[in-house]
Amino acid sequence: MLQGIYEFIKSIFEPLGDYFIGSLVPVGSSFAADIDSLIALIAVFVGFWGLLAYIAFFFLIFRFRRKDGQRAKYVTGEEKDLKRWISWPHAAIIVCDVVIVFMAIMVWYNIKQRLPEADATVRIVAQQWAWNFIHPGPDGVLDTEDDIDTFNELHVQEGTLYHYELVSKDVLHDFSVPVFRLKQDAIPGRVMKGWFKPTITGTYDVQCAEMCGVGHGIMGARIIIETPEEHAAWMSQNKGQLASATTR
Amino acid sequence: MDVAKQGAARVGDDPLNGIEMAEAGSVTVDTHEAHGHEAHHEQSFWSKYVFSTDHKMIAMQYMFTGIVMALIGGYMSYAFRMQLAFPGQSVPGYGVVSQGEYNALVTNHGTIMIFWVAMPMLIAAFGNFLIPLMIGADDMVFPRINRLSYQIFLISAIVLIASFFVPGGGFGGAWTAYPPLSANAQYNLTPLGATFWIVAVALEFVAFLLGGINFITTLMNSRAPGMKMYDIPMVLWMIVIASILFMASVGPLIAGAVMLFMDQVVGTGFFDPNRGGDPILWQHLFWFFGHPEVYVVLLPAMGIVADIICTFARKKLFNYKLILFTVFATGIISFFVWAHHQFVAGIDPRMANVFTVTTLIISIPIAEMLFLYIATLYGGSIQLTTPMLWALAFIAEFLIGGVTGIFLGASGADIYFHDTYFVLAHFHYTFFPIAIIGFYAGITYWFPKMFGRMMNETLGKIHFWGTIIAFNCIFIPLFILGAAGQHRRIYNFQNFPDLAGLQDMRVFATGALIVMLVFQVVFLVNFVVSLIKGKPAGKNPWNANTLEWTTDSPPPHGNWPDGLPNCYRGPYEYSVPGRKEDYWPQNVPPDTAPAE
Amino acid sequence: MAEHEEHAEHGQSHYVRIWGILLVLLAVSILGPILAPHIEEAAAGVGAAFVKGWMITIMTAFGIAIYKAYLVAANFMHLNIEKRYITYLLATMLTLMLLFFAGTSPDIMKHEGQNWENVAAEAEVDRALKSQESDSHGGEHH
Amino acid sequence: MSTRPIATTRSATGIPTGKLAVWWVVGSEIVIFGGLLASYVMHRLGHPEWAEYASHTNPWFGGINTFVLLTSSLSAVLAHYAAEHGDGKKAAKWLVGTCFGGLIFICVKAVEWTIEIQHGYTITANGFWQFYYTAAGLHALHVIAGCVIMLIIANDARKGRELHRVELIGIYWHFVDIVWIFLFPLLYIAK
Repeated sequence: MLQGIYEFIKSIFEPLGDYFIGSLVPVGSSFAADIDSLIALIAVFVGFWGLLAYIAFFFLIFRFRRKDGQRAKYVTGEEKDLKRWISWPHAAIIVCDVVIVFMAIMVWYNIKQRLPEADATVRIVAQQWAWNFIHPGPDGVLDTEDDIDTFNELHVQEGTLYHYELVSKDVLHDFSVPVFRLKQDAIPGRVMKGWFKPTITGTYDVQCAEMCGVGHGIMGARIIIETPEEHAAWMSQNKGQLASATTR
Repeated sequence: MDVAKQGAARVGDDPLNGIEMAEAGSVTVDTHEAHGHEAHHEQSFWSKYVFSTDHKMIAMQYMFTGIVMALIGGYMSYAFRMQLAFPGQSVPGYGVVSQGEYNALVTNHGTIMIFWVAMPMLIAAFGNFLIPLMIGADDMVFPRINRLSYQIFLISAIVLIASFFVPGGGFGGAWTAYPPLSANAQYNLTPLGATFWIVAVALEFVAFLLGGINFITTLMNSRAPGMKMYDIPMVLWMIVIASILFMASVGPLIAGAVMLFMDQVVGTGFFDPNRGGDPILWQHLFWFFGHPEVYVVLLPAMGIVADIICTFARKKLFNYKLILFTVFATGIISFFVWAHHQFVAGIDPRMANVFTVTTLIISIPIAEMLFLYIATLYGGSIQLTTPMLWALAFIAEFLIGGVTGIFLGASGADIYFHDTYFVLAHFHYTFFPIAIIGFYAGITYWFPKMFGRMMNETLGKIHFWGTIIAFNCIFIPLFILGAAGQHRRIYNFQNFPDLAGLQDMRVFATGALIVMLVFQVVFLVNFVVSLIKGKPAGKNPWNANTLEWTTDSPPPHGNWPDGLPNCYRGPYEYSVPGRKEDYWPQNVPPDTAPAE
Repeated sequence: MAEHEEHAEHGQSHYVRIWGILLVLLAVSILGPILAPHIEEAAAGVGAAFVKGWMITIMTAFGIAIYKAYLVAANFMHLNIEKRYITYLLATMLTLMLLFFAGTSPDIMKHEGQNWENVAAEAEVDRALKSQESDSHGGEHH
Repeated sequence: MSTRPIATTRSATGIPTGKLAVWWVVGSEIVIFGGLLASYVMHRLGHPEWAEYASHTNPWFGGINTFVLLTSSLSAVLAHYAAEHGDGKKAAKWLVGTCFGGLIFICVKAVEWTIEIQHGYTITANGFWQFYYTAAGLHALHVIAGCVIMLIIANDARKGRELHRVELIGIYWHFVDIVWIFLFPLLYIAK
């Protein structure tokens, strides 16, 4: 049922989310629209309250500007009829907060807590200041002969659900793919797991979003999202070989 | 607090009992004379300006150090913004910004602006200046500890600046200093810079712990006779609550700083995963302090704004008690939200849900506080003087900072916004109102009291509009850049094909920054000119109620040479019906029945 | 202050008495882990097998530490006759540390959680336990 | 000290200013040690292998030091008792006694650490030992600082001046004692 409520609220804000964020960055993964809609929902809620506050603010400044011979009112703010101007918005804000919390947690759960069944797993190894991507190869399994190891180039297939295993060799890094709306820190000594499912094709940025030293500003990679045919072609070209050996 | 008991006690009456007599001793009686006597002495330059124990002089020292550090921080922002707008080109007045230098600049810009500008200017400068004056005391309770606090602070500032000139250059691991990058010279390539940085920060904490103890005890113990809990001006409440928050939250980070220092210097592995340590631990230690720290700097600015709004709207603060409770609530909840800075930084995803809820909860008292401030304007007689403009601008700008925070507190949206320019623009919309607008509001309001002369209103307004408009022009584009996925601390976005096209906006923001920095010259000119030739202010130029306006401007040593004032009513009794004047100073005895 | 006189009556002998109690407690806390195995055996003998050695150690170590701290705070620091809110202040600080522990331990104390695994720490635990085992097989050090 | 401000002599809370400040110092110290010890406990519970490392500490050294600190605390409280009754000379004597306790504590610590370091248990040996040295070292710094301040106060007290400060340093000293009361089982006993 929760999922139903979530889907309903999301569907209301989806076009707006697409307008706010989708117009700047392509919507590239199965959960990107969820995040965009959440952002739109928050924007509408806080925008409403912010606007209201601004209207009240500027109205009061204008209405009660200094006029000769007119004294200010003496009110303590503890009068019932005045206090309700505070307590009603207060209650309404709590309601808004509850909705935001609910939506935020649903999105969070879907992206970070849940780990849906994967079609393939990629290993992402971050180091100062580059990305190594280990693709599972045609057999879809990591740590086999046909793994494809690339450098600063991640090849994925549209419509395939990937798990990632994120590790770091030295310091903190952050695997950030704006088109996926995905971000996860890589922590030395830990394996961070997660998932994504590309829904468009093209070549986009992978960024490192955690300060990682002098070369942090050049630590970008490209993610290449291919159609199944293109992906198969790429795999057969590089099968079993460490592509990184040639590009490195 | 049983202040009521000693409500009517006069100065010199000893409210202490038993053993405590030993402390109060004979000093109470003759202090007046001692002060009067001293005021006539010519003090040497050193004892008057450098090694002074007078709270006003220490406040000035903090303030001017803060201004110098703000100029340094502003210069840094100029250098790295120019690099972003015109990558690789030589920046006039700096030179070519290399990658390492860029990192060091952004790191130290953040560190300086928070620890060496916001804290000394808002808490230490205004706290030192206002607390004794507003509670009707002659000084802080521990003048020498106060002096020590400033001296340690000064050393910490020098150490930080020195970190730029050691081999390897300044520390470039972001102001959050996440290990292993910050712990290991092999990774950060600034072995000495990183150590200087952590030492400077730790020293600064010690300075503010000493200062904080002083503020807290002074407000708790040394209020004028008759000043009850709800008679304390809001700004003092907020400064002291901020000090308490600081004191209660900074401990783990001091422990963390010791551990990080040991990692850097001794070679331990507290945060080194290869040797049984855990880098995530630092993040928790840091943010357990880091989030309350936001409120540590926010609250004093909120307090300054409260006092100014009341004075220039000639209104009583709207529901003083409720505001106070929202402050308490904010303070308490601020300890429960820290991990929202770490949503995607490797904490267990289940914990993120808890921290999302607490983060959204904290928005409620803050929103309520802002509503109450806006409600204070209702029925007022609003005079748009320069301090009032700054105070109102604080509310207007902080509102944006507040509402954009919701995006980041909601875990789902934070996956996308974490560490983008959206975050950056968000916290500049909070910290700029706090540190800069709050400071300008305070300084333009209390300048007459500090230096005995009025500031120039025309120059003040030019400065105000130039700063505010330019400020919005800097950061609104950055919100858009953040929404487009541009992440922080990158020295050249041309390296990222998807981001390279947004260069116009960066150039625009940089241009606005330069305009804003140039407008600060107006302030400095106004400051210096008013200092020399401003109109004499008199005791109470704004017709305000609080006790500091009842003494001379600037207050002499000992603040009230003719005897300390008593307090008879709350601080915001403006426009009381039936009185000729629309203000009613706290120290004026009631003309009819005795107060309360 | 009435309480104050009462405490003055206790006088020096009161402090010495508290000190005596503290020393006894100290002795117990040192002997605790030494005696723990024996107590465990004895308890098993009388049918109280749920009493384990580590329980005794924890109790004698931390239970007594808390009680000792209480004695010192109440009697030597005079918290018992101090204004109430000083106690609240100190209790608040302690509570904050519990809060810090509660918020942080899921990431630090545990080495595995939802979608993450601290492989370095696990490997370290493994390695160290193995080497300790082989050490103790190789010959007792102590 | 004739220039002590009137502010210092006021006491709206009913607690003398100096004492109130010391309580706040203690409060801030609680969170400093609390942060360090909380970090230690987290690691300790997550690393079963640390039990073996901890077994190389010598509880007798720790025990002797606990005894020394407890006794010095007694001496500090007796100094306070004397000061309360206006006997500055006696208070000074007890304070010097307390300092002597602190000195013994540091000496025992020095011997203990020397032995441990000779056995290869240095600060970089492993996780346990780094916490061991850092926590105990931070505590030892507090002991040293306390001793220095105490000597200054004892010197004043001897001349019958600033007697109220005897209680203040006493509170601080007891706090240092309490920290050790917790460090002792954490570092020496729990195995």
